[in-house]
Amino acid sequence: MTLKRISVIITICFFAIGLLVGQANALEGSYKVGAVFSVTGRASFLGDPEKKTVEMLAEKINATGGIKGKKLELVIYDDEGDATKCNLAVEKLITRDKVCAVIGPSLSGPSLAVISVAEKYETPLVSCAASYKIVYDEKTGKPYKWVFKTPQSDSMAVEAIYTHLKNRGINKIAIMSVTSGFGASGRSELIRLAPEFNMNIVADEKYGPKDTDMTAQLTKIKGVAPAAIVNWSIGPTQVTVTRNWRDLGMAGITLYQSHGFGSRKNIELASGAAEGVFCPLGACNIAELLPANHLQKSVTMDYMKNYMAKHNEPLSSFGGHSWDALMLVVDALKSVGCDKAAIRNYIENQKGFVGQHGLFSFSPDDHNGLTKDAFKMVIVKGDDWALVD
Amino acid sequence: MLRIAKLPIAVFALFIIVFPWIARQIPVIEHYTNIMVFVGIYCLITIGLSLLMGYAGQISIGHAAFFGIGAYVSGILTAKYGMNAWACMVIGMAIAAVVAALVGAPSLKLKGHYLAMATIAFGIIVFIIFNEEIEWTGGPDGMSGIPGLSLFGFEFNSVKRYYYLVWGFVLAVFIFTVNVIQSGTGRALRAIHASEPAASAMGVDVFRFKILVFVYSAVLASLAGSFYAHYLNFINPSTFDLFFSVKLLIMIALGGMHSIWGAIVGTGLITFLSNEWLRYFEEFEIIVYGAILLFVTVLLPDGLAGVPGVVKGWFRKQVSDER
Amino acid sequence: MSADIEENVLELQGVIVTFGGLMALSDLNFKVRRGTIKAIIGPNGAGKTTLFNVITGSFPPTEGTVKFKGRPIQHLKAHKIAALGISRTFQTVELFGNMTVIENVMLGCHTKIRTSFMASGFAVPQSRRKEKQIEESALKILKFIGLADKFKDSADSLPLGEQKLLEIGRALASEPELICLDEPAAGLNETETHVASSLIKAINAKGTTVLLVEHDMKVVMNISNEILVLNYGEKIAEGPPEDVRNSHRVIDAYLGGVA
Amino acid sequence: MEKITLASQLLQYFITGLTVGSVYAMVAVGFNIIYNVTEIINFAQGEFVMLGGLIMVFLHVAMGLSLILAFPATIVLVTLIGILIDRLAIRPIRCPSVLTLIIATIAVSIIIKGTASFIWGKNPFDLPAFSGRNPINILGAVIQPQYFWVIGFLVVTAVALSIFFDRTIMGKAMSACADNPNAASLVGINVKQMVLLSFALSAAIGAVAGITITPISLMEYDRGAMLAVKGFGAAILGGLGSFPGAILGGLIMGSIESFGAGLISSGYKDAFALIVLLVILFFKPSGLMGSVEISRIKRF
Repeated sequence: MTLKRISVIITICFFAIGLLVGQANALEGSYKVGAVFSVTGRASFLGDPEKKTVEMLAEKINATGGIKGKKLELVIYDDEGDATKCNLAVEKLITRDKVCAVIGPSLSGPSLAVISVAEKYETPLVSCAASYKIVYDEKTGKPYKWVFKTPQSDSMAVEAIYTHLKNRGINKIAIMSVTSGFGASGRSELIRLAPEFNMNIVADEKYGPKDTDMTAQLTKIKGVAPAAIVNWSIGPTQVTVTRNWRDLGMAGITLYQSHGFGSRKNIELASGAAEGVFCPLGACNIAELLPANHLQKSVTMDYMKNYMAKHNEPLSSFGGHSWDALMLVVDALKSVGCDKAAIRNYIENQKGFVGQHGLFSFSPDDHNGLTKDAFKMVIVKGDDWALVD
Repeated sequence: MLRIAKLPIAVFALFIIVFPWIARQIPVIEHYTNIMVFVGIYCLITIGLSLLMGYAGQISIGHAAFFGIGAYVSGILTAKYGMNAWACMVIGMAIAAVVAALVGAPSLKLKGHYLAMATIAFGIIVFIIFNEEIEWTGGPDGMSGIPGLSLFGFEFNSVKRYYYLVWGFVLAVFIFTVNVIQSGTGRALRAIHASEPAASAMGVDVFRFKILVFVYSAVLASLAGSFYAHYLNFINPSTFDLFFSVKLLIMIALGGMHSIWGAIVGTGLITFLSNEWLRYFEEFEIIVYGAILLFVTVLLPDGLAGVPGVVKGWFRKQVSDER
Repeated sequence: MSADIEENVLELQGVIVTFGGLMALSDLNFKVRRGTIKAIIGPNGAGKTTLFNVITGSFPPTEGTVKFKGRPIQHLKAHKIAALGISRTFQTVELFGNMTVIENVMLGCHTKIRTSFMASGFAVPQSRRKEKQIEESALKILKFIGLADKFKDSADSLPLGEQKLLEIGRALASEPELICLDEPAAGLNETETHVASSLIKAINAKGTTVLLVEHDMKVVMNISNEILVLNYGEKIAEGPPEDVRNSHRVIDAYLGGVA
Repeated sequence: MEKITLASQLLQYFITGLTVGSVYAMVAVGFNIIYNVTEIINFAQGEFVMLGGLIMVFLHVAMGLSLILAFPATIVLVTLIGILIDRLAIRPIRCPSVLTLIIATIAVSIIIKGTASFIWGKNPFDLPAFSGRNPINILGAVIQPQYFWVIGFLVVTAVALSIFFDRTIMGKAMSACADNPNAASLVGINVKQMVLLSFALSAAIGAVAGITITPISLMEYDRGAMLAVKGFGAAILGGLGSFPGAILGGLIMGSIESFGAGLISSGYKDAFALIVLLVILFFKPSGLMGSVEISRIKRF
């Protein structure tokens, strides 16, 4: 009976605590920036490095005097990759935490789910997700007014891969993709752009994000004997694909991975199987390989060193997207302060901003600001990347 | 008698009506109104599920599929074909009803774990269809551009307006369901739960009632799905995955299987816990969530709806102690 | 022929039930006359409950026909048979423990008065009237079985004797022409047994035909007009109590079982 | 590069299906052990697989323990976790309904997943294959040596379990509990101890599955749930409570996925397996090898 009694009291307390905790404790004289990442859940491989990156950046900014003397205060929420949660989080950031701008979310789905919120409350939102739909309103044919994004669109990665294939004289290809937003978006771009590059897709295979083996799909591809395979996935499945591809003795069919492969961790996990795999990567993944006079050399080297020193894990490309998003906002705050409309205008007119994934030049018609030059083709050699020209 | 008194319903309705006003007075909880919209949407599903699971005793771990059917029918027909949103809502409910009848007819002959697995399988299959039929559903990336709701020129375009719209429906559905429970139908359902052979020997067409209540709960889930789609203006398949079905199950079990009130309390608690109150635990959120769940199941097997009974129990005990 | 139908409420012809090769009932033929109390007795495992299950439609017989008022019913589902006018109780009490005493009886009225799902949901006046009507007739039955003062209690909370009575009351609620009672006196003490047997007589007196499975010979001999004896699924005797009492085969079956 | 023949392709699908199916089968066997004694479907079963993989990685790769030592050590650790679950989550529930118990196991799986993500982070981990990664070519189909380990361990598990249940007192006591717990406790069997043992055993089998599959597919903190669902499907397909059924169910599910992906549509491969499951249930409501009688006795 007593146990039951305690439990009842505790349950009631939960309701009470829920009402009281988390007082909005706005620091006087600080700039508040909201962030929503998929820190846990199915897309934690995105949200985790993104969160670590922005926290690291905020720490550094505040340690070196803040933004024009004011502190940068980050309010980070976790959407767990869920559209509903993301919608609630962004609404809360804007209405309760009263942030100047929002960065994130990590995934395309949740990003699309909060466009209407950003537009409704007229708050700038810099998404860290790739889909072009985030910055393209099908009704008007122009970007949404308040929404930007930093990652390269999948079409740029596809163009980079197709260009490379074309230069090698390959046009008979097979594609593979994971059945998540990332894979599906890449797949649709691969199919959409194929005619433009004269690519003949002879097999179109899929697998689930938690699948343990892709031998069946690869065997089918082996049966139609294409000259190259383009695989579009993130997480452990891309490593499994690489290993299965090697095991099945398919090294004669060149394997192209998407930019999702952009972490040395993947080469390590493939334990030798990734040798000779091509993939398009943004500058921040290959900082050491960049020539010394490259515009992004110093920012990317800086980021890489700091991140690896602090977290003792290889850099992934995703942290770079949140780096770009936060620094774009910080840059705007420096110039115009916490004025939502001014921040929006500032970012829209930003030209030649040196980021982790490229040089950003926005315009009223382009809220992504990158071109396909943002990707460099690399090949796996030993346990590292090597630039391909 | 199982009479749900009118007073609690009136108090509940009053609470719902004044909630946005209270929330606005306290800045810390101002955004709670927004969360309450989702609580309302989920309540539509859990009220129906409570009738199915708590009263008729038929488990379903596949209702996310019906939620999704409502959302996608509304989404596709309004965004792609520009049809009237309210008409689409009804079409969605009709489709959900047909699917529920087709799936329920063979499935509801199964018992216990077998029924659970059959509903899980159905839910996953529908989820895969949402993912794969990209031309219709937009695939894993989802579909955006779903318009908001409006009625005779009145637009439900603010949180508060949508709140009242959704909760108006919740109250209506709640009262309807309570009426059903208090009628012969409710008795028949509880009889099926207690003993199928006895119920059928008393002339209850067990199979018909099971399907009836399965269809009813599916229709409500579909309605909820339509509201969800029009509120978020966006849907993607991951909202309708197996884990959402499990979450619905948790809401009902936590609130208390044998009471419609339990469904509402459980839905509110889980929605607030997972969207708001546990945020402060950050990395540990999921562990705390699991711990609370385990804690409640271990100590309150009847769920939160059992709490008043427990409280009454103390008083009785105290009285008898004093004697 | 028509007189026969009038005369016999229930008629079984060549009923065979097998469970995976095991013969539970073999070629059973018997009739139940209108307005009588017929008892079925036999040692454990004789197939009495199986017989009840076949009559009330829990499962169909492997072969043979069951006729109720001249109409074959062996292919019908249990709830259809209930609607035709056969009602039953269970050997192990199968009350709806999650409901109150009166609700149990009210459920019994299910075949008589129904409201549609929609009508009850919208609480249309007609459905409320029906509900009132059901409540009244349920209370009448509770008075008849002597449980009126406990109508609000949970069915689970009753002592076994009253649970058995309540089960009979629930079976009566559908106003059946034939009521099948499966060991109504099992587990009851002497007083309770007495109450139960007077109740059965009273039911019969109102014109309801009673089919009864019972182990308590005193009850059986006391109240039944006719007795059917089963052993290993076979009919070994049938007739008025005094005839059966003196049948050698019956004595053998019972004593043989003991010895 | 030469083209692969259809026959070789089919063989490849079959072997892949068997391997993936073996893992499902092991999870399904784990479900059955607990179900038979307690009527609970332990939805934390998939977490045992995940823990098996990750603890093995920790002991073998991070701590540098040899395979021979790390393997049993991992099994012992996961078994201990299984025992803890019974003691901390299942036994304290008073007058449990089946649904309460199911929710409790879901809660446990959430806690384990959260703790694992805290300990190991969210990245996947690799384990060296037991006997190298040089694929073997059989009639044009290419097979990783690890596949044989997976299938082999399923066979070992099956044989060990049948010896345990048929030949040992403890095993027979457990089977008795499964048939009728009341009667079992009347003849002096400690039912609580048997419940504990069932959790320990199925945790151990889950660990074996996790250890053997990790070299093929890597392992990360949230892999458990999907494996649990597939394993549950396999157990239901074979008939709850039947060990041969569980193994058959697992292998069928794995094969359908593999053949479905190879021959029809890889996007719908999971749906094929589930549709077959549904069709079988509709015609045989107690699964392929499940007994109607047993499913009547069980409460749920």
